[in-house]
This record gives sequence, structure tokens and C-alpha cells, in this order.
Amino acid sequence: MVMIDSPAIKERSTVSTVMFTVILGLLPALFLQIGFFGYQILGNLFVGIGFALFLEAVCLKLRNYPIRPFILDGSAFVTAWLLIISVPANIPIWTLLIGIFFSIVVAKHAYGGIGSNPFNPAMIGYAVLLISFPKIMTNWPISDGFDIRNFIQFSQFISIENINEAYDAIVSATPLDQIKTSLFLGKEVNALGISLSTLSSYQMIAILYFLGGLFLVYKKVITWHLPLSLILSIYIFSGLLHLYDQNTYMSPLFHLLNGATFLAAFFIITDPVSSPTTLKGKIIFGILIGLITVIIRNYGGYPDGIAFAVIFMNICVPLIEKFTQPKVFGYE
Amino acid sequence: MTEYFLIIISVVFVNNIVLTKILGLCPFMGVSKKLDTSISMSAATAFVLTIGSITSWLINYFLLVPYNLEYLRTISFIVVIAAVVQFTEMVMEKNYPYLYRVLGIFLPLITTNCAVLGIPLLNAQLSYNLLEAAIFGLGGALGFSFVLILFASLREKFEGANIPNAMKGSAIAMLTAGLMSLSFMGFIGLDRL
Amino acid sequence: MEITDKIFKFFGGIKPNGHKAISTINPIKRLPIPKKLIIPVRQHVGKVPNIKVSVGDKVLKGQILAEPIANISAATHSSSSGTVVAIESNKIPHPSGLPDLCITIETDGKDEWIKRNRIDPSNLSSEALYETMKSSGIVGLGGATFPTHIKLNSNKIKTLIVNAAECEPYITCDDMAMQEKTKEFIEGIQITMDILKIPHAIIGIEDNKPKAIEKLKTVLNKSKNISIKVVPTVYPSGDEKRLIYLMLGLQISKEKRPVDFGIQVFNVATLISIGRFFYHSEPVISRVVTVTGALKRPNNYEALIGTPIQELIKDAGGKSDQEIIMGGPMMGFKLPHTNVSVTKAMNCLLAITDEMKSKDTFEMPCIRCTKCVEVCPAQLQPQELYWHAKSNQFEKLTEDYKLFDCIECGCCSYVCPSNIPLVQYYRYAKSEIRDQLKSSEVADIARERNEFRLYRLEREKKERAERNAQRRAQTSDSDKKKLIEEKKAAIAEAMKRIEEKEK
Amino acid sequence: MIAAILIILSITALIGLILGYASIKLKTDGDPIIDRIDKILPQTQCGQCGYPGCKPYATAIANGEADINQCPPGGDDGVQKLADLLGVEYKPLNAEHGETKPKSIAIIDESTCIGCTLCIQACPVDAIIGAAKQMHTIVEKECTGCELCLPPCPVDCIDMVELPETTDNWKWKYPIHSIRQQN
Amino acid sequence: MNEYKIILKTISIISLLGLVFAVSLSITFEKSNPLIEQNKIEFKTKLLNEILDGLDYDNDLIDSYISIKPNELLKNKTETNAYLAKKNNILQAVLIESIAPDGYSGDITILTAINSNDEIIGSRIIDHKETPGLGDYIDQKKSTWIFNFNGMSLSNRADLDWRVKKDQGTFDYKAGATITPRAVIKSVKNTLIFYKENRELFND
Amino acid sequence: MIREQLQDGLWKQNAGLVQLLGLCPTLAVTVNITNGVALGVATIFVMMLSNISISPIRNYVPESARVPIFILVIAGLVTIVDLSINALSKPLYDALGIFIPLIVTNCIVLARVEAFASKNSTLPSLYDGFFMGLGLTFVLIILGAVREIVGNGTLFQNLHFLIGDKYEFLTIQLFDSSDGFLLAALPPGAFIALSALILFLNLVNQNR
Ligand SMILES: Cc1cc2nc3c(=O)[nH]c(=O)nc-3n(C[C@H](O)[C@H](O)[C@H](O)COP(=O)(O)O)c2cc1C
Ligand SMILES: Cc1cc2nc3c(=O)[nH]c(=O)nc-3n(C[C@H](O)[C@H](O)[C@H](O)COP(=O)(O)O)c2cc1C
Ligand SMILES: Cc1cc2nc3c(=O)[nH]c(=O)nc-3n(C[C@H](O)[C@H](O)[C@H](O)COP(=O)(O)O)c2cc1C
Ligand SMILES: Cc1cc2nc3c(=O)[nH]c(=O)nc-3n(C[C@H](O)[C@H](O)[C@H](O)CO)c2cc1C
Ligand code: SF4
Ligand code: SF4
Ligand code: SF4
Ligand code: SF4
Ligand code: FES
Repeated sequence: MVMIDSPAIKERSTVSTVMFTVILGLLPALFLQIGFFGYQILGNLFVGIGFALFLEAVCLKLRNYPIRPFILDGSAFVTAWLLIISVPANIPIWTLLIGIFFSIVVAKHAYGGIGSNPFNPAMIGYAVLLISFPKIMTNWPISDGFDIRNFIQFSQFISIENINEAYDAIVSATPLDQIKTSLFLGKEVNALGISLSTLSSYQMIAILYFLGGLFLVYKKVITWHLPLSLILSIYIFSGLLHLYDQNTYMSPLFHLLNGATFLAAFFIITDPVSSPTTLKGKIIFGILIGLITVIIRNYGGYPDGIAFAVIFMNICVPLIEKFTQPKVFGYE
Repeated sequence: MTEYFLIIISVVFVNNIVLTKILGLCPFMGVSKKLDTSISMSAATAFVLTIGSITSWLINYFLLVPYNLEYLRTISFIVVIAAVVQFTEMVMEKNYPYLYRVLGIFLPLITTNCAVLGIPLLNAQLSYNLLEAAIFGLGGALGFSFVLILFASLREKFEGANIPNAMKGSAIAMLTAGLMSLSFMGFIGLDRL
Repeated sequence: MEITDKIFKFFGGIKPNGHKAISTINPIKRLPIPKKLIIPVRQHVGKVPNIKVSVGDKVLKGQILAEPIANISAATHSSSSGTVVAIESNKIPHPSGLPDLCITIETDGKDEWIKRNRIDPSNLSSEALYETMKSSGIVGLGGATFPTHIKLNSNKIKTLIVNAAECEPYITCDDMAMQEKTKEFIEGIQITMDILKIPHAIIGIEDNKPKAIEKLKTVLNKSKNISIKVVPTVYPSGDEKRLIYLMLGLQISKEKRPVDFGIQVFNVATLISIGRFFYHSEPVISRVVTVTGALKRPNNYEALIGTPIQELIKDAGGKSDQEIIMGGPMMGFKLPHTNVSVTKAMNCLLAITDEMKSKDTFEMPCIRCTKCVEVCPAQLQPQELYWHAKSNQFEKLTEDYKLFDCIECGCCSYVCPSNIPLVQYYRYAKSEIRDQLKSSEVADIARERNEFRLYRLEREKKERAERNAQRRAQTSDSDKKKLIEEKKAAIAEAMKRIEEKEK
Repeated sequence: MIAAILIILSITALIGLILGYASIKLKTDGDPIIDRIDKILPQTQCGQCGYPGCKPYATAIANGEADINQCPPGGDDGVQKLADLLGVEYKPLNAEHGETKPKSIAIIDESTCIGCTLCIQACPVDAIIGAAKQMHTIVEKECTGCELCLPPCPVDCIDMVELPETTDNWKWKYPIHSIRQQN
Repeated sequence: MNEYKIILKTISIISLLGLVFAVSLSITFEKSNPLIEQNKIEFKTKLLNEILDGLDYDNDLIDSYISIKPNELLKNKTETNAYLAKKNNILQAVLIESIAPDGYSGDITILTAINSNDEIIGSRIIDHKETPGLGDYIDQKKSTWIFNFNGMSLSNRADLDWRVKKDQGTFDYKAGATITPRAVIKSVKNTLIFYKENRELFND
Repeated sequence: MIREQLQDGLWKQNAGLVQLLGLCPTLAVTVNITNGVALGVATIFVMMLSNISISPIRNYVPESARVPIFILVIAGLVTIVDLSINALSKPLYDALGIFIPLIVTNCIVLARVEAFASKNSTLPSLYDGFFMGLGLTFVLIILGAVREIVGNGTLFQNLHFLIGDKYEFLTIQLFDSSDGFLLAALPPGAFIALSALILFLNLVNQNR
């Protein structure tokens, strides 16, 4: 006998549709990434997602949950994908797998799997890697511009060894990192020769994240509150600093187009499980992540602080929700 | 002014007394099951911490240093702190009996909250002046209360989560503390400015 | 309160496919009088009425079978003439599947009425009116089955709202009744206005019932004191408080009732019953039931209370093993047994369709997507309600998240991508909380009685001690010694016994 | 050495003075926690906890003499609530004190009852009415189901009956198709 | 009366215990303190000797030092001691502590030994908070990088050589961590400059 | 009795894993085994001494000054230990840092004094101090080992601080420390490792 609870009818959308819409939003940027940096990232995605699904299955088995529906829900897929595109493509595969282990097993299944994790799994994986392997995590492959041959030319599917020596020819720090280093050494911003008239590879990818994000808003997978509040917050706070001193603080536009700003705004802080559910809460969450990010970028030890800001704000979610409960119909 | 601000930033965020300096963990784990109790506990601890760091500073400065008796720091600081706690406890039992009951074994354990002795000792080690010591104590109290309350609010939520049985209780709490500590690593460098 | 043309759109709500056309093709149909009527004694919220007949009695149509014993209670009438053949527990349409007391009548086919005389409410004092209404058996036919005489017994009412929204998919009984019984409907509204002594009423009707709107508009053309407000089709606009907001822009929480604001809401069928009661002296003995869903000939039926539903289903072209939902697809519940009979609350019988059966019932954990928040018309946080209900954190549910403001409309479940039976969790939590409240009341009584007993025993002991002391004062010293020795001996003996026992 | 001794002595003496004084001035009396515990207990007054009633058990818990898991009528829920109130770890019901049974009430078989009044004396809530040598009855609403009236009855005329489920006391069940596979 | 007794009892027992511990602690302290002081000295001498790398001197290093006030080159925040190694009362080498404030994560404390030819005998990192595994290769415990300074002086190296290879200098660095070595190099160089400019301080 | 105390101390009531007391040193100093052992031994020593010092005077302690008196005794003992370690091995003293004086506030010490020594006679109190301390020491050692191996690639680093310079060869280098999993050596790693240990204990208990 079929169990029928009220209501007996239901809209046809499932967790999988939600998750795979997110992947769809990420695809265009992936295309650019391959064009710029080579198809190594494909190898990482292939191995990394495979490992994520494997870990997911193992955890489900151990916890006595049915495997199929939870593998098919696509959440591990999204988590792994987001982690992989946040780390340098030339990362040794073992390192990446450690990150995935922390995402799926420690940050997700230890807390009870999908829906129960208070922290953003991908960001936990990222932060663990950044703290443990700073050298690997700050050396990105250098791009010679978009090159269609990157899709076919054989370089390396995945990397296995550590980059122990300085391969200045093939790796470099990200723009945010470089700026930080230069400022550290006492240079002034306008002497750095960074102009926004030509877009770097990172910036073009960021723009595609923005477009992919708009797609998610259009598809109603996310609401505008989180992305907008984060973007505005970063823009305003870095803008204030820039106004205060143009020589030591980069322009707000630079902060928007570099680092993980757009990726985070649309794909990371919007993780429904670990972000607040109330509208006011979402706005506070976005603003504070932006503020912390700007502070870390300008004053802290890490070139980009979004991952830490996200995890830190994850901790605050229950309190934020507690204080931003909307009024119930009929109550003042 | 800025240096006082930096002291606070440092003990609350960068070198958070609980998550980075790893002090005061037992009450952090023990009194974080419910938000309400954690708030009362942080108030009590904050009180003792601030008073404790001031009195300890006075003892250190006026009694121990002049006579070269630094080796008596531990014993004199802690005895005074214990007395402050005991006194607080008595006042609480008299005036807020219910709170007293709920904080239970953890009230006397404020005495053995490592942070409560750790901060005065650090004060002495860093040779802070009285104002700095007081601010350091207050900052430590803030840092403790801040993470305790956040932690409690998180743990309350866990009751509805599908946490695996073997992880329930202290294991998940410890893991959460670890991940909180991980996020506080992101503040590295902010105490310099 | 100013009444304007403005529609105040409420927050949330959903727009499921209506499926209303299939049951409005044919007019309301009457079936021949069934051989047996099984009439549940209680068909309302409130106290069980007192049974007035016994097995073997001959009863006439409209005769009282059971009489209300308290204020919140209602009468039950015989729907046709015949003989009472049984008064026993029987299956009733209830989600629990539990039986309840029913009166079974074998009809004689004569359909003979008891004597009726028309009642004019304007001639009656308010007490007399109240008593008359109490015996009418009229309860809210919109589904809540709350006794109507209580809702009418107020002189604070300023606004009468007629709930003609009928927002649930599939259901068309109010729509058809308004089209075919327009006169009785308007009469009902008029009488209700007279009883409440108010000059004006508003009919709230969803814009997916153009025919009924048309008909009402033409009939009401001349009348100024009954107006129509057409509201957009959004489920659950038919919920009392949502409807009040739609009409008047006034939000009412669970803590308040519409009466507190001088508003009373009645369902179409209730008003028709009121009309029939005062113009034709007819208590509630039948109602319009929509029989629809996966059937060959969906239709509306004017069914006698107590009619076995199988007769309706068979007539609508269904099979006897068909799975049936009582009520609409959103709020209705699946009948645990389909050999039950029509009751006052039964507005719709919905044969489960393949689409409903194929509903994915695999429940995933909540991913906090807040789709449910976006549709909750009570502006609650369904995901929080779920989170705390599933882990039995009842205190938080009532205090922080206002569980009891949930109207169980099912919008949240409808949109939830994780397929969570949210409403079931809320119902479970509500039952548990109510039960806990009840047992704590019982416990309070027990505590009081226990304390009183202890106090009594204490007092008795003291009294006895006093009496003994008096007696002792009267006895002499030697007597005392003797007494003490006797006691000692008794104690020694007792000790010995205990020792033996221990061995 | 002298300085050390003097300093420590002055600190300790001062502390001794303050605390000794405080211990006299800040003496407390009464413990409001007992009432809060009693409020959680089911008031069946059955004595299964090892105390003569709910209030004595509450007092024992407050004084730290009894564990929180000794009241079978309160069930696991009750233990959980006590644990929450007192901020201690939940522990399963102690089986030594019996197990939780569905709520029942006592019924006297009136044809057998000899009217000895023994059960009246046993009932902790005075739920039994009747006078000597007359048939007794139990007020259904007031009976807590404590079973204390069973042993004293010389003719075994009292039975415990479980309250049947009706549409009035029926409760919605926990949704059954949960994600977890039954194992 | 009774109240007095309670107070008195409290005071006496706590004071009695205080007395016991005051006595036993002072005894322990008096017994252990010489050892502790000696340990401290040994530790320091060992470190200094290691930097001096077998240099021949005959004075007691720990006792022969001058205080240096906070200054711009050494970036010391409080007065620090510079130790003097002498043979036959002739200055053989000085050991100067400097701080590199622009390390990646805070101050790096460096001790540098300079011989009478103004050449560096050796440098050691005393304290640093650089990222483990990334910036901490400057630490002698982790790599030999710091020994690159051995034998360098302001005169025997060009300005350019006091740079990491990335800035066309001679110093190795690890990819992704150039801030740390730059800071250390700058600080060591400044120490030499300080010594050159304040030579008279040491020669009295 | 003694068997029960052993079981309680090492397993059922283990300070670090079950009672969650004495956490600060457990987490803070366990970057390597040596620190763990050293602090563990110091703690055992203090626990035994404080238990046997307080047990005999337990009946003379006025309620109002209970904790201050206990803590006075503990602090005195700790200072003695502190001075001794400083005299015996300076590098070790530097490595353990502020955590030696903080044994005073190690919750488990006062907790045992309150829960056991102030209610029992001297000999059982001695055992209690020993077993409870031993239980904590085991946790310290396991955590130290795990964090040292994973984070630094070594085992028994600095052991010679404890037992003399000639044993420096005991340090085992498993892999290049710059390839270590740094997290393990940092505070978050300490928490996570202890969490894993508690998980392990729960699993074992579940399966029994
Ligand atoms: C338990 C209960 C008590 C009620 N008490 C009153 C009342 O005192 N006065 C009144 O006018 N209506 C009363 N009502 C009727 C409600 O106001 C409302 O009209 C009725 O519940 C139907 O609404 P619904 O189907 O949306 O739930 C009561 C309803 C219930 C269920
Ligand atoms: C979600 C929900 C939807 C409802 N929809 C309708 C409806 O479409 N038509 C209706 O008459 N009553 C509906 N009701 C019941 C009304 O709230 C209310 O009980 C009724 O209008 C009161 O009239 P009555 O006492 O005459 O039944 C609904 C109730 C709920 C909770
Ligand atoms: C977490 C983290 C820690 C770092 N630690 C150091 C460090 O200790 N020392 C250092 O020189 N650079 C460190 N860096 C690297 C700098 O940010 C910067 O990338 C580098 O110094 C510039 O090197 P390049 O000139 O080779 O590009 C760190 C970077 C990150 C993200
Ligand atoms: C809009 C959206 C954003 C998401 N972002 C993240 C993310 O940042 N990190 C992550 O691990 N999972 C993300 N997920 C996937 C999923 O929510 C996550 O695996 C859950 O946290 C697992 O419980 C996202 C899903 C959606 C629908
Ligand atoms: S719609 Fe379902 S999954 Fe989404 S928040 Fe609501 S309950 Fe959770
Ligand atoms: S069922 Fe309750 S919680 Fe869900 S949408 Fe309706 S009112 Fe809101
Ligand atoms: S066991 Fe019986 S007497 Fe004891 S607390 Fe529970 S109900 Fe009351
Ligand atoms: S009647 Fe019997 S079972 Fe009921 S309360 Fe009294 S003694 Fe207990
Ligand atoms: S050891 Fe318990 S608080 Fe530090």
C-alpha cells in the first residue's frame, strides 16, 4: 500500500535538481579555467569527485543509510567541485584528497550528513589545506592567456609530486597574494602597475562566476539577499579604505574581481545548509563575511580571507537566526 | 588607545584564550550544552577573570616583585582567585539559587578554569601595567564568553541533527571546537596592524 | 473597520493545478435513499451528545437522535425515516481508523418528516435563539465542524465574511451549491445578518469560479448589503484568517479569534444550512459532497448524512477497493477504511490518482533551502518546526517558533525538495504537546490530592496523639509502667520476627 | 623566607576572615529546585523510585542522594527533562525500579469487594470512595494508576486496566517513512 | 560567640596551611634557584658559543656585555644586551641581537656575531613565528639557509648581493615565501650597519 | 576496590576522554610525546600528593573556605614541581611553558580532590590520584604520538630533554617535516585528534 500523507500532491523538484542546477551554473567558468590553465583541473575533478562519492558511500554504509538516494542527491558532487576549483590546479592529488576527506567525512558526515553540517564542507576542506600546506596552496599555475590548445595538449592529467623547488616559470601567486607581498615590501599601489583595463585570467573567470550566479538566482535556487549583501559589503568596505588611502589599499573593483569574491557570493555563502534561513539573517551574514574578508585581505596573514570568514560566520548562524526570527502572521 | 584595542582584538580573535591559547577548556566543554547556562557562566567567569587579573597584578607588583618572590606567583594568585570564586559562589547561592544549582559543579571549577590563572600569569610574564593587565583580563573574559556563547548556540542546534551515535556528545563537541579553532586561525596577523 | 475594494495579498501560498473542471460538468446529483444509514453520534468538535433513542425505536426524518449536553456540543439528527437497529461502535471517517459510537438506521423508504414549523429568528429572544440553534445540528461545514450556535451567540460582531474561496484543488461542492442553491445561500446570509444584527456581509470568492460569481452578481444586483470580493486563486485563501486578511487587511494570530475583532466567518454550506433551518425547519441531515479524482464520472452529490460512501463512489464510477482521501488533496487524509458513511465534515471524497501514488515518498533530510518559508501563509519557519519536532524539542516549538500558528495547510510539504512529510511532523508534535499539557494537568490534580491527604494524615495523627496524651494523663503511674513493658515486649517480638524473616 | 611567610600568611588570613564572615552572612535556606523537579515528576505517587512519593524523591534528587533515572512512570522523557533541568548527563531508566508501562487505572470488581477499606488507606490520592463494609469504587479521573491498592486487597478484587485508545486521546504518530533503513 | 569561632577556625586552618607551604616553598626555592640560574647561563653560553663557531676568546661572555637602547636599525623595542668576546682584553667579536619586524607573521629575533674584520661569523634565529613549512626555512633547525651569512660583510659584498635571487641577489628562497628571507636579510644587513656606525660603543 | 579504581581511571571515568577534565594541557602541550609524558608524570605526581595531603585533613576543612584551601595545597605542590623541573631540564621547562603552573588549575586535580580525597581515606586517595593521573597520561601520550607523527614526521623528538642528551639518537624521523600535515601540530588539530580519540572510545564501548 502506498503511504499517502497530506498533502497528497507535490511540486516536482528534488534535492538533485537543486544541486545539479548549481553545477550547471559553474560550468561556463570551468570552460575558461581549462582554456587558461590547461585540463589538469579536469583530472582533479575526475579523481576528486570520484573520491568524494566513494567516501560518501562509505560513510553512508557505516551509518546504515541507503546509499543510492544520497549519492544521487548531488551534494557531495557540489562540495567536491567547489573545493577543487578553489585550489590551484597543480595541487598534488594526495593533498587534494586529504581536503576532500575533511570536507566529506569530517565536516559533513561526522555531523550527520547532508542537512546537518553547521560548517560549509568545501570551505573546511579548503581551510585545512591552506593551513596545512600553505606552499602548495599559494602557488597557482601561470597562464599565457586563453589557449584553445589547452583542451587537447597533453601536459599532466593530475600531479602526484610536491612542488618543492621554485618553478617560477610555471607557478606564481594569485593577484591578491602578489599585491599583499608588494604592499608588505612597502611598495605603493599605483607603482604596482595593476590596471583593470585589461582583464586577467582570474578576473575573466570571476565574471563568469557572476553570470553563473545570476543563472542560479533566475532559477530560484538561491535568493538575491546573500550575494548582493556580500558584494555590496566588500565593495563598500574596501571602497572606504581605498578612499582613506589610495596608495595602500586597492580599489573596490579590484577586490570584487579578484580572489573568490563572486564564486563565494553566489556559490559558497549560499550553501543553504550552513547559512542562515531568515532574510535578515542572510543579509547580516553576507555583510559580516564581506567585512571580515576585507579586514583579512588588508590586514591579516592570508591573501584571501573568504574561506575563514565563511567558517567563522557559520559558527554565528544559530545566534543570527535566533535574533532575526521574522514576525509570525498576526504577531507584532 | 590603539594598543589597548589591539590587546582586545588579540585576546578575543587572534589569540583567543580558548581556541588558540587553549585555556579554560573544561568549562568550555562542560557548560556549553545550553545557551542560557552558558550565558550565566560566561558572566560569572568574566567577573572573576577581570577581578582576578587586577588583584593578581596588585599582589605581584606590590608584594612579590619588591621582595623577589616571583616563585610565589602561582600560589598567591590562585588562592586569591579561589577566594573570589568562593565569594561569588556564596553570593550567587544566596541571591540566584536556581542559577547556582544549574551551574552546579562548574562554579567552583571557575577556580580551576585555566584561563583564570593563565591570564594573570601571562600578565606578569608580559609585564603589563595595571591598565593593560585589566584590559587583558577583560579581553580574556570577552574572548572566553564570546566563544562559549557561540559554541553553546551551535551545540543546542545539534539536538536536531542526525549525528552518528558514536559521535554524539563530547566527540562532536570536540570536533566543533576544532573547526571553530580552525576558523580563528584566519585572524592571524590582525593583532599587528 | 473600513471596507474597501482593496485585496490584501497575504504572504506565501501556492498555486497547484485546480482539477476543478472534472466535477462541475454535471449538476448536483441525489441518490436514492440508502437501505442503511450509519450516523456517528458525534460529528463536531466538543462534547459527545446524549443519545435520545434506543434500539428498535422508529425514527422520522429530522428527528433528534442525540442531544447536546454542554455548550460546545451539537445535536445529531436522523437523515431519513426508519428503525434504529443498532447503537454501537462502528468505523467512522477519522485519520486514526478508530471506531466511534454510531447509530444505525434501517430506512423504510418513506422519508417521512417529523412535524416542522418555520422559526422566525426575529421573534425570538437571544436565549431562545441560542437554544434553538443548539438543536439544529448546524456546525461549521467548512471542515472545522465547530458548533455554529456559539459563533452566532455574540453581539460584538460587525462584519460577516462568507468563505466561498474553496481554495483546495479538486473540491467543487461550494461552487456547485452556490450555483444551484443560490436562493437558499442568500437567505442563509440574510438570516445570519439578522441574527448578528449587522447590515452588511462580504462574500470572498476565488476567481476560478466564474459561473458562481456571475450567478451571485446577477442575483445580488439589487442588494447593497451583500457584496462580493473576488480574490486571486492562491491556496490557502480559504483559510479563515488568510481570508480575513485578503478582505480587510487584518492579521490575526493563533492567540486571538476573529470574534475578538468583531468578525465572523462562515462557510457557504454552513450558511445554506442556516437558511434551510430557519426557512424550512430542516436540521443538518444532508450535505453536498464532491466525489472526484481517479473516477469515471466525478460529480457532486447531495448526500444524506450517514450514507455509506461506497454508494457515492460506485455511482461516480469507482471500484470498491479504491483508495480514498476525505477532503482535498492538500488537507485531506486518506481514509483508513472505505466502508464508512457521510458525515457533516465530509466535503469531498477524492479517489487517489496515479500522480499522487507516484509521489516520491523517500524522505531526505532538510537542506534548509527555505522554499517552505517562502510559501508558509502563517509566516512560520517550517524548517525549524521540522528540526525541533523531529527531535522532540517541544518547548522551543511552542515558545520560539509558534507551532500552534501552523494551520497544517501543507504548502510547505508541497514545495519541499526533500519530500519531507512536514505536516505529519507538526501534527505529531502538536498531539504530543497537547498530551503533555493534559498529563501535567492530571499530575497537578494528583499532587494536590496527595498533599491534601498527607496533610489530613498529619492532622489525624496529631489528633490521635492529643487524644492519647489525654488518656495517658488519666492513667496512673503503675499503669504507665505496665504499658511501657507491654510495648517493649511487643517490640522485642517484632524484632525476632524480622530476624527470622531475614534468615 | 620571612618575607615569603609574612606575605602568604597575610593573604591567607585575610581570605580566611572574609570567607568566614561571608559564610555566616550569606547563609542560605530552602531550595527552589525541589519544586521544579517535582513539577517534572508524573505525580503517580507510586513509590517505585524508592521514596514514599514524588516530592520526597524530588527532595532526594535535589540533595544529590538519588539519581535522576529512578522514576518509571516518568519514562525516558522524564529523565531527559530532569537531565536538562539539572544540567547533567542523560542516562537510561534504571531497570531496578521497574519499567514504564502504559497508563492504566484501577477498577474494583464490585461484586467481590468486601468493603474492608484497606485500599482506601493505601491510595495516595484518595481516589477510592466507600465506607467500611460497603462496596468501594474508584474515581476514574483521579486514579493515577500507582497500583498501591492492589497488594492490600484481601480478596484480590482490584484490577489494573489500560486506558483504551479513542478518537479523543488518539495521537498522531511520528512519521514513519524516515530516511534511516531499519536494521 | 559561635560566629567568631567559625571565622577563627577558617582563618587558622588556611593560615596554617599557608605557613606550611610558605616554608616548604622557600626551602625548595633556595635549593633549586642556583641550579635554575646555572641552567639559564649554560643555555645562553651554549648558544653564543655555537654562533661564535670556535672563535678563540677568554672572557666570560655572560658577564661582558653592553646595553643597547632601542634604535631604528636593530628595531629592538627594549634595551638589549650585546655580548663582547675578548681575548687578552682585545675585542674579538660582538654578538648583537636584532629584530626583523617585517616577517610574514610578526617579529623575527636574530642574533648575529660580527668579528673584528666586520665580517659576519654567523647568525641565528632566536625566535620567529613564520609559517611552518613555508617561511620557517630561515630557522637553523629546519635548513642551512641562515649559514649563507657566514663570512659576509658590507665591504666584501655588493649592495645587490644582499637580496634574494628573485630580486637579482644571491640568496636562495623558497617559492611562495620571499617575505621572510627579505626581512631577515635586511635585518642582518642593518646589524652590520649599526655596528659600523656605533663602533665606539663597543670599544671602550 | 583497587581494580575498580584502575578501571575508572583508565577507561570508564577517564579524565580526558570521558569526564572531559584536564583538557587544556591535554590539548596544548601534546605536540610531541615527550611533552605529553613529562606533563603526564608531573600531573600524576601532583595528583597523588594533593590527594594524600588533603585526605587526612578533610574533616577539618570549613565548608566556606573549602576550595581556597584545596587550591592552596595544590598550588604549593605544583610550585615545588615547577621549580624542580626548571632545575632539572630547562629545555623541557621552556617547552611546557605556562602549563606547569597551570597544573594548579588542571580541573582534574581539583575535581579528584573534591570528589574523592575529601571523602575517602588516604590510601584509596593515593590510588585514585595515581590511576586518574595515569589515565590522563595515556591520553597525553597517544595524542602526543599521533600529532607528532602526522604533523612533524617524527617520534620521540626532544626525548633527550627528559632523559639526557646522550639519548638524542632516539628521535625517529619518519619523513621530512616540511611535508608534515601541519594541522595536526596546530590547535585545531589537537581538538580534532582528541575528538577522534573519543570517537574511538565510543565505538569500542558500543561494540561491547
Ligand atoms: C476549540 C475551539 C474553540 C472555539 N471557540 C470559539 C468561540 O469561543 N467563539 C467563536 O466565535 N468561535 C470559536 N471558535 C471558532 C473559530 O473562531 C473558527 O471559526 C472555527 O474554528 C473554524 O475555523 P477553521 O476551520 O479555519 O479552523 C472555536 C473553534 C475551536 C476549534
Ligand atoms: C488551509 C485551510 C484552508 C481552508 N480552506 C477553506 C475553504 O476553501 N473554504 C472554506 O469554506 N473553508 C476553508 N477552511 C476553513 C476555514 O478556515 C474556516 O474554518 C471556515 O471558513 C469557517 O466556517 P464554518 O465555521 O462555517 O465552517 C480552510 C481552513 C484551512 C486551515
Ligand atoms: C597562509 C600563508 C602563509 C604564508 N607564510 C609566509 C611566510 O611565512 N613567509 C613568507 O615569506 N611568505 C609567506 N606567505 C606567502 C606570501 O603571501 C607571498 O605569497 C610570498 O611571500 C610571495 O612570494 P613570491 O615573491 O615568491 O611570489 C604565506 C602565504 C600564505 C597564504
Ligand atoms: C546554492 C548552493 C550552494 C552550495 N554551496 C556549497 C558550498 O559552498 N560548499 C559545499 O560544501 N557544498 C555546497 N553546496 C552543496 C550542499 O549544500 C552541501 O554539500 C551541504 O552542505 C551538505 O550537507 C551548495 C548547494 C547549493 C544548492
Ligand atoms: S522546503 Fe524542505 S528542505 Fe527546504 S527548508 Fe523547507 S523543509 Fe527544508
Ligand atoms: S503547514 Fe504550517 S508550516 Fe507548513 S506552510 Fe502551512 S502553516 Fe506553514
Ligand atoms: S516512581 Fe512513582 S512516586 Fe517515584 S517519582 Fe515516579 S511517580 Fe512519583
Ligand atoms: S485507586 Fe489504586 S491505582 Fe488508583 S491511585 Fe489509588 S491506589 Fe493508585
Ligand atoms: S584543564 Fe580544565 S580548564 Fe584547563
